[in-house]
Amino acid sequence: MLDIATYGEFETAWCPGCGNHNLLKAMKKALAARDLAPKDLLLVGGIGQAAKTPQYLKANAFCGLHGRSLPAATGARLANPRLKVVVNSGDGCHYGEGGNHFLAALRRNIDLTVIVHDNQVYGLTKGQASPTSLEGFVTKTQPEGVWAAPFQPLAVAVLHRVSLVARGFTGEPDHLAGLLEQALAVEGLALVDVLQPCVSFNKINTFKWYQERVYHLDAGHDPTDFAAALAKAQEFGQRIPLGVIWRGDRAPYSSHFPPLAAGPLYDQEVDRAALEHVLEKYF
Amino acid sequence: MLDIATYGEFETAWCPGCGNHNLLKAMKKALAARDLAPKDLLLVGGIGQAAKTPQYLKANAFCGLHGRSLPAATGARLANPRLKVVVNSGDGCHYGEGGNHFLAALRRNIDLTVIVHDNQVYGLTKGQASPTSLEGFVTKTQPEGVWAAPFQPLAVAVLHRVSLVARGFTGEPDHLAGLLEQALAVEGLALVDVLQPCVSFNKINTFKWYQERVYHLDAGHDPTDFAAALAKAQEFGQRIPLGVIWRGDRAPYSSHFPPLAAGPLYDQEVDRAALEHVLEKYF
Amino acid sequence: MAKEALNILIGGEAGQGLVTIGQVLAKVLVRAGYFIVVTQDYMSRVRGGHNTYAIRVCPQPIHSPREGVDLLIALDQETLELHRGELNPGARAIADTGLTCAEAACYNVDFNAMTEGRYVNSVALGVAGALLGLDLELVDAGLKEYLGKKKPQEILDKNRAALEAAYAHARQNHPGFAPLPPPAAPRRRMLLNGNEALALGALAAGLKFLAFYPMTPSTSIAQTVINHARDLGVVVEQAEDEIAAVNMALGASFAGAPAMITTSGGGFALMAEGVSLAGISETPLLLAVVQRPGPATGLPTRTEQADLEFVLHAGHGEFPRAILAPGSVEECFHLAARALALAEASQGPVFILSDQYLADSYRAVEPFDLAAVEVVRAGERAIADPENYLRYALAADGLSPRALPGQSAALVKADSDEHTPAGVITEAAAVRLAQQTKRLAKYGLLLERTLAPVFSGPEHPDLLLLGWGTSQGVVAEAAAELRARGRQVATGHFRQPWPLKAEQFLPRLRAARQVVMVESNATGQMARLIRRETGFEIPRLVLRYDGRPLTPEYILRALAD
Amino acid sequence: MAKEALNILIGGEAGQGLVTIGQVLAKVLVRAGYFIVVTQDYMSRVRGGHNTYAIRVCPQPIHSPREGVDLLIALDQETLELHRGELNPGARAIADTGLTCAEAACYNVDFNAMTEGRYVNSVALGVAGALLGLDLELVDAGLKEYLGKKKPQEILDKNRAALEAAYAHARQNHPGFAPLPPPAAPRRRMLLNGNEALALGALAAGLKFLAFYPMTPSTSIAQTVINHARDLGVVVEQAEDEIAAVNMALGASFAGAPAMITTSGGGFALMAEGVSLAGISETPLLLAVVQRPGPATGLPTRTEQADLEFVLHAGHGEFPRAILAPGSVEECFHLAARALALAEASQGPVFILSDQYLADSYRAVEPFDLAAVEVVRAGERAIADPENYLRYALAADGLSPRALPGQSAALVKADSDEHTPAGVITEAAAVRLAQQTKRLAKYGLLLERTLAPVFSGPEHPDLLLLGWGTSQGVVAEAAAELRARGRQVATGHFRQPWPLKAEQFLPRLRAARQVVMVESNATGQMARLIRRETGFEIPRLVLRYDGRPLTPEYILRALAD
Ligand SMILES: Cc1ncc(C[n+]2csc(CCOP(=O)(O)OP(=O)(O)O)c2C)c(N)n1
Ligand SMILES: Cc1ncc(C[n+]2csc(CCOP(=O)(O)OP(=O)(O)O)c2C)c(N)n1
Ligand code: SF4
Ligand code: SF4
Ligand SMILES: [Mg+2]
Ligand SMILES: [Mg+2]
Repeated sequence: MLDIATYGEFETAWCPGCGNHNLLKAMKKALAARDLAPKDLLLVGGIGQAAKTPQYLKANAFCGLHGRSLPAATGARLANPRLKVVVNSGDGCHYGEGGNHFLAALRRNIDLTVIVHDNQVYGLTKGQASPTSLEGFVTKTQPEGVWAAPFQPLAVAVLHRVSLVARGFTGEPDHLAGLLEQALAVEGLALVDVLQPCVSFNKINTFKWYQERVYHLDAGHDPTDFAAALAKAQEFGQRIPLGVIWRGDRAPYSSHFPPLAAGPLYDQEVDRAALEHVLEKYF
Repeated sequence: MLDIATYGEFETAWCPGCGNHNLLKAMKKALAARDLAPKDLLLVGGIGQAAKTPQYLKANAFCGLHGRSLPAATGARLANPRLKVVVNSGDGCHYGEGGNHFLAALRRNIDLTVIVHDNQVYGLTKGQASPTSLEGFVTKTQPEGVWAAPFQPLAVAVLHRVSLVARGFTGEPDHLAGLLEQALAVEGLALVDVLQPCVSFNKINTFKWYQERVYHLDAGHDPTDFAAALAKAQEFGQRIPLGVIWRGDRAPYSSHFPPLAAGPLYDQEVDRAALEHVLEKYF
Repeated sequence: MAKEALNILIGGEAGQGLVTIGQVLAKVLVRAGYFIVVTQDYMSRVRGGHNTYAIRVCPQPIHSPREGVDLLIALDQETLELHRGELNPGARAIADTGLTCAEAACYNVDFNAMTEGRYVNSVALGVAGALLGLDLELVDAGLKEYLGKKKPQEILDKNRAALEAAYAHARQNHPGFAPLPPPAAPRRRMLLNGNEALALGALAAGLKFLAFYPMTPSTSIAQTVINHARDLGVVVEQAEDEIAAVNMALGASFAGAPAMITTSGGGFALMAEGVSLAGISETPLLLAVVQRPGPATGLPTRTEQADLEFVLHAGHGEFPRAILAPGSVEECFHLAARALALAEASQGPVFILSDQYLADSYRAVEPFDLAAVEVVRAGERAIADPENYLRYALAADGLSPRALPGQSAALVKADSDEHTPAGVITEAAAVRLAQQTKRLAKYGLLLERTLAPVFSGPEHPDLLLLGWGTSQGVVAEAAAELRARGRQVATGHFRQPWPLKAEQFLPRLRAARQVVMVESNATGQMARLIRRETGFEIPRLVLRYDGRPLTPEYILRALAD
Repeated sequence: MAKEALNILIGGEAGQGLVTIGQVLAKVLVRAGYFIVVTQDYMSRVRGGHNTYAIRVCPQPIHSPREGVDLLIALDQETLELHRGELNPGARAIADTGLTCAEAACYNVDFNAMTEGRYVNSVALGVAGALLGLDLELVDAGLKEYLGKKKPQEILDKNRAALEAAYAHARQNHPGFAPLPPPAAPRRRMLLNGNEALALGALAAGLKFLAFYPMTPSTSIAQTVINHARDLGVVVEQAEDEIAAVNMALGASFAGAPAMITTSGGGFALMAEGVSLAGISETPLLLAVVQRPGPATGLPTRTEQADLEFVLHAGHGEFPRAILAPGSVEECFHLAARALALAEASQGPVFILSDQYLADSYRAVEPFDLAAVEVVRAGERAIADPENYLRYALAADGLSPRALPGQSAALVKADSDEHTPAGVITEAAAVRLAQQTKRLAKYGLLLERTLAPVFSGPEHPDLLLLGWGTSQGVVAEAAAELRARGRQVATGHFRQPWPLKAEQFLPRLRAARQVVMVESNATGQMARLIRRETGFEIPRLVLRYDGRPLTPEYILRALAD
């Protein structure tokens, strides 16, 4: 167990009161509990408020494009199996711009810890609807309210039987840290969708709104029971379950690539004999 | 009821024996049954073998980019509410390159008839795995078999409660025509995923393979029962259900746009008084 | 530099309300008959950090920001520290008593005392209004209007009380600040920024469909259209991503709705394939690209002009396009309207290239002459022989008849593959050749309609200062300064970087003793383009690429080097 | 044109097996010691239509296809109709008895009789082998090898029997076709097309990661890497789309795997944002873009060189890049290897620009000198002071030390936003300026290493024929023809269109009486680029944009106009 100070302390650009502050704290706790040294950790983000998270932790980081954190993380993971790759981005980044990569990542069950800061709104661009905004959600940009149905990330993830699907809440940072710790322990894809109130732009799904609705999944919920998990994954209304919703047993994607058994690709020299053998086939 | 000759007869570029031939016939039958005149019909396709379909029907057509048929169709539908917009593309186009648009279209419940020619392979580019290829499916490009889990389009569509979700099979063209007719009758998004054997590149999921597995949903299945529909939508193994899996009652997306009540946008002049009134606000 | 003009700088953290102060002040100044140029400098965050809102104000027309500060409204200590060095002689800083304000120039007001510490912005506004010599009624009305939409009457009253107390206080303890000279002949003018004007121009020309994905600094174009969508019958859709946005707009345009997308460089990068589709399918499309500094996410809220070459060449394959680059808020309006019409006329993609500086720069704008705006009518409505209609019939000028699907019996097939005149896929070499030649012929139409650069000053100057797009005003003011110093200076403003018609500008370039191109980028893209098209090498460039807007001072310093 | 060379054209429907015949014949010819140039012309469909596989064969080295047909192997009637007009004097057509073959030149063989109507391709191969005077053993072995991987022994035997029967039959009824002259000194050469060579070049240089989305005509690069991935320890991933592909490759490269993507114009259009990210994050990336005619889907299986300007400017913002454009199959190998190393050396995006013609063109290739290939080693492995490591430390040459994450205690932060030397987001103008200046300094390194165009022929020619990329051989052969006619002709081949170093070519351009640029596009993009960079206007262009490859004859006809 490392000291959480390992990951440093940085000034953030987040609003006071933003759920991201607690999320960051929970992350540090979970990383420390999992003994993940900064050197072995790669944090990947897209663009958005959530995606600034890797800026605020001492670790390796690849802060890429809006919506494209998952492919970048996938590439890094498939190039160096020793890195623990953790992805932080928002609901817009993961489920909007990056929706296709989200689906593909689920299908692959690629070994990533995917943390979605789900504030049901576009924070950094100042308050447009996001894919998880509820129907009727009014913004400056959607003055008559959102007409599309919210995306159901957890249910879609369960459907594709990734390694772990969970929901956390920044209002319960210790519980969240526990979830993240479990997610970090998993091989394959672990999705943690975190209810993260945006105090500046989401005046509906506030801290209080979530608090009134969340409850903890208890021992009565078996996360390996697919039907139960699929049902819980869809629950988002008067009651919202927190906890590990689903645990799957598909192999992590990286396990299929023979070269990765030999460690990071950067350590693997070109095998001249093999190359000559390959060229021989063309004569 | 129109004559199916209304839609013309064209030479196709499809392989002999390809499931697409029957799909095209079924489409003509369904269109004729729905009395849809070519002039009022807009066919939209992406790129792929499936996406050539609009080339083979007398109607308006917008043959756009690989994976981008849904946004183009959405734009056209939101510009002219009198057009019946039908989208034909492959599993690669809709669920691969276009996956994000597929999700967004479901969320919107945009008024489109979406026909997916699902051959579980990339046909036009000669046999790479597609998002619906089954695990272990071997191709030249995936010589060790597909490692990702297949995408579950029907279940995801049911989850988001679009207007209609159905599965057809080109081996049963009359049944398929009936499904398409029902899909065309729907307002909102109707998704018809059609098992369409690719005789050239899919030697696993052949006509025979499908034939041995398909069965018809009967009166015992209530397509308005969400749980039943979600379960049926996931069934794809020894048995594969054909028929209407789900019927939802969300409003079609176009119904939310006031200007569309007045007909096609091209008929709507700029309201000079309104414009002056708008400019007045800036003084 | 012009004596009568004054620079007001409001600084503080994001979320402290400096935009409120700035917006109200700007509105009041315009209503009072002044000319203004606003420059907004903000960080990519929602709260905290350090943002500024600068208003240059003058009784005479002005066209660019200037460096230096005459009136500093500091909402926090950091503002005082950061902008201390910019204070002009005679400048005053307004700050709360809580802030340490060492300068003699500083005018400390006890914000808290005046307003229970709550309506600080109204206090600042009151003090500023008084110092500038603005009419209290006007300031009162401006604040009320701004807050009025969102706040209850009680809050409005409290704000008004705070404002009036502050105004009175400042009048009494007049801190020796010379008020603004009175404006010339007060006229009714609009307060508009570049993005608002761009949106309004497109709307005036008949925009009916907009698809977008939020991206600073383009979002306010979409927001402006949204604000008026109901009144003007426009369909607006926030897309799931930029690829969807451009393809939706193409679908809508194909179906007859004059259509636009709005984005910035990174979002535009995702639209390149769609632009190419507009090219081969010959679908009209207006693309408003509001530049910010790259590469990639770069400086998301700052300004740059580094996407000219990208926009000019975006999309695979070859097809004609036009690029318009407004130099003022007025031009944003007029060029957007023109661009929408040009897209329809050329059946293809047309760009408006702006940038964050102009996007967010408020100005006093003369009322538009709506009668002069060409309203777009999509497609040809009377197809002679609909049975035999050919969407891509060959035509020497490149313009095939554009029918709209469903509008007549003519069936319309648009195609991304190479196609026959009927719009059916072909692989025949001869048909390809004919269709590609036809499409490229539209370059002629675009060239014919290309807007000449605007030159001013002597034909044979000592120095010809060139710029394109948003730098127009800055270049003009820099030239004016140089002229005031006795130099023979002319200016040239490229408001349509593409296509370029050499005869419209080459003689002027040749006639100057020295030619300098001013660009907000690091490599001189416009200069390079001119050389490509004419062989003329512009020997000297003034470039800025730190994300901050060009200023006349910056240009003069660079020239002095 | 060279007398000893022969053009073989195999035509038929997709799916009839013409590629099998072509591939086996090509292999046999190369093994027999001949030089070949293959041109593949196929439709965007899987069955039916009309495709051809053309082999130009010669005992001496050759570098381009030629028009005309000497030996036509027609698998269907359409082939006979379509290519009738192309037959050279003395040509022969081989066709089944079922096909009407009016010409005297026609040699009808009863394919069915010989093979139960099943192994038609083996019959055609047998006849062709006999007519060309190829050794039966070699042909037998070639066929067996080709089919061997997929077919059971029984089928192999039947094919062999059919082949031998046909060979014997053709020997007996010799239809008066002069066999190939014997090859010079037979040497072991490889049979490779452009895409295979490109893949092998990258692999030889240490490629460790490839992400791609299928797209003709680029897919066979990825396929070649896949075929050898297990043997060479390469991670290959078929991405969900091109955006994913480029971002995966960037992630992998950041983590230390020399990485490549493969695509064509339309797929590349989706990668522009990723290219920009490579620029600001300073991540090495090799992008192999195999061109086909656009705009949009265009002619998906044909050839064009119209994406040069797009690739040069793709991505928002400004950052250095290099573009290499191979002119032969050998150059595909060498430039791919060089490009991978250059990406690492410059910490940014480097392009290989090829096209369908070269991608699918098989040639006889001399064995590669693997010892001469620079093997890429990613990153700096010994970071002096890891605690204080700065990924983006300022450096005059633009090259900050590149550590790899996890490889040492140095923590590596890569960033898409503008950043400090430590890789942390910044909005400071001075830091931005320094970082952008640093990045752009890498242009110097690229310029220093840029490959000079290859000139041949007299210094002061009457005519200088220029080309870039894949047209090298065609231009060379056109020049040879002109020289044979007594003209003073030189050629110049731009194998690296960017960056351009004027001193490497401008003197040669100036020294020629006439300069002509040959390009497979409609607007003369390379000529335009040369003018942009040097002011030199190339007065005459030979352009082809019907999707078909350039030929020496095409050039000569155009010059004669
Ligand atoms: C290609 C592209 N499109 C748009 C943007 C602008 N953009 C930045 S962040 C963001 C949305 C952020 O929302 P979310 O992902 O939910 O993160 P949050 O700020 O709410 O944490 C957008 C649209 C961008 N940077 N790049
Ligand atoms: C942007 C882009 N990427 C890739 C391609 C190449 N491409 C054409 S069709 C296709 C896949 C076709 O598969 P599917 O959609 O399943 O249709 P099918 O041919 O099987 O009917 C691909 C990858 C393209 N045209 N455009
Ligand atoms: S805008 Fe919302 S999400 Fe962003 S930092 Fe502020 S509170 Fe948090
Ligand atoms: S390749 Fe497959 S999908 Fe395409 S036409 Fe042939 S059989 Fe049909
Ligand atoms: Mg969000
Ligand atoms: Mg398919």
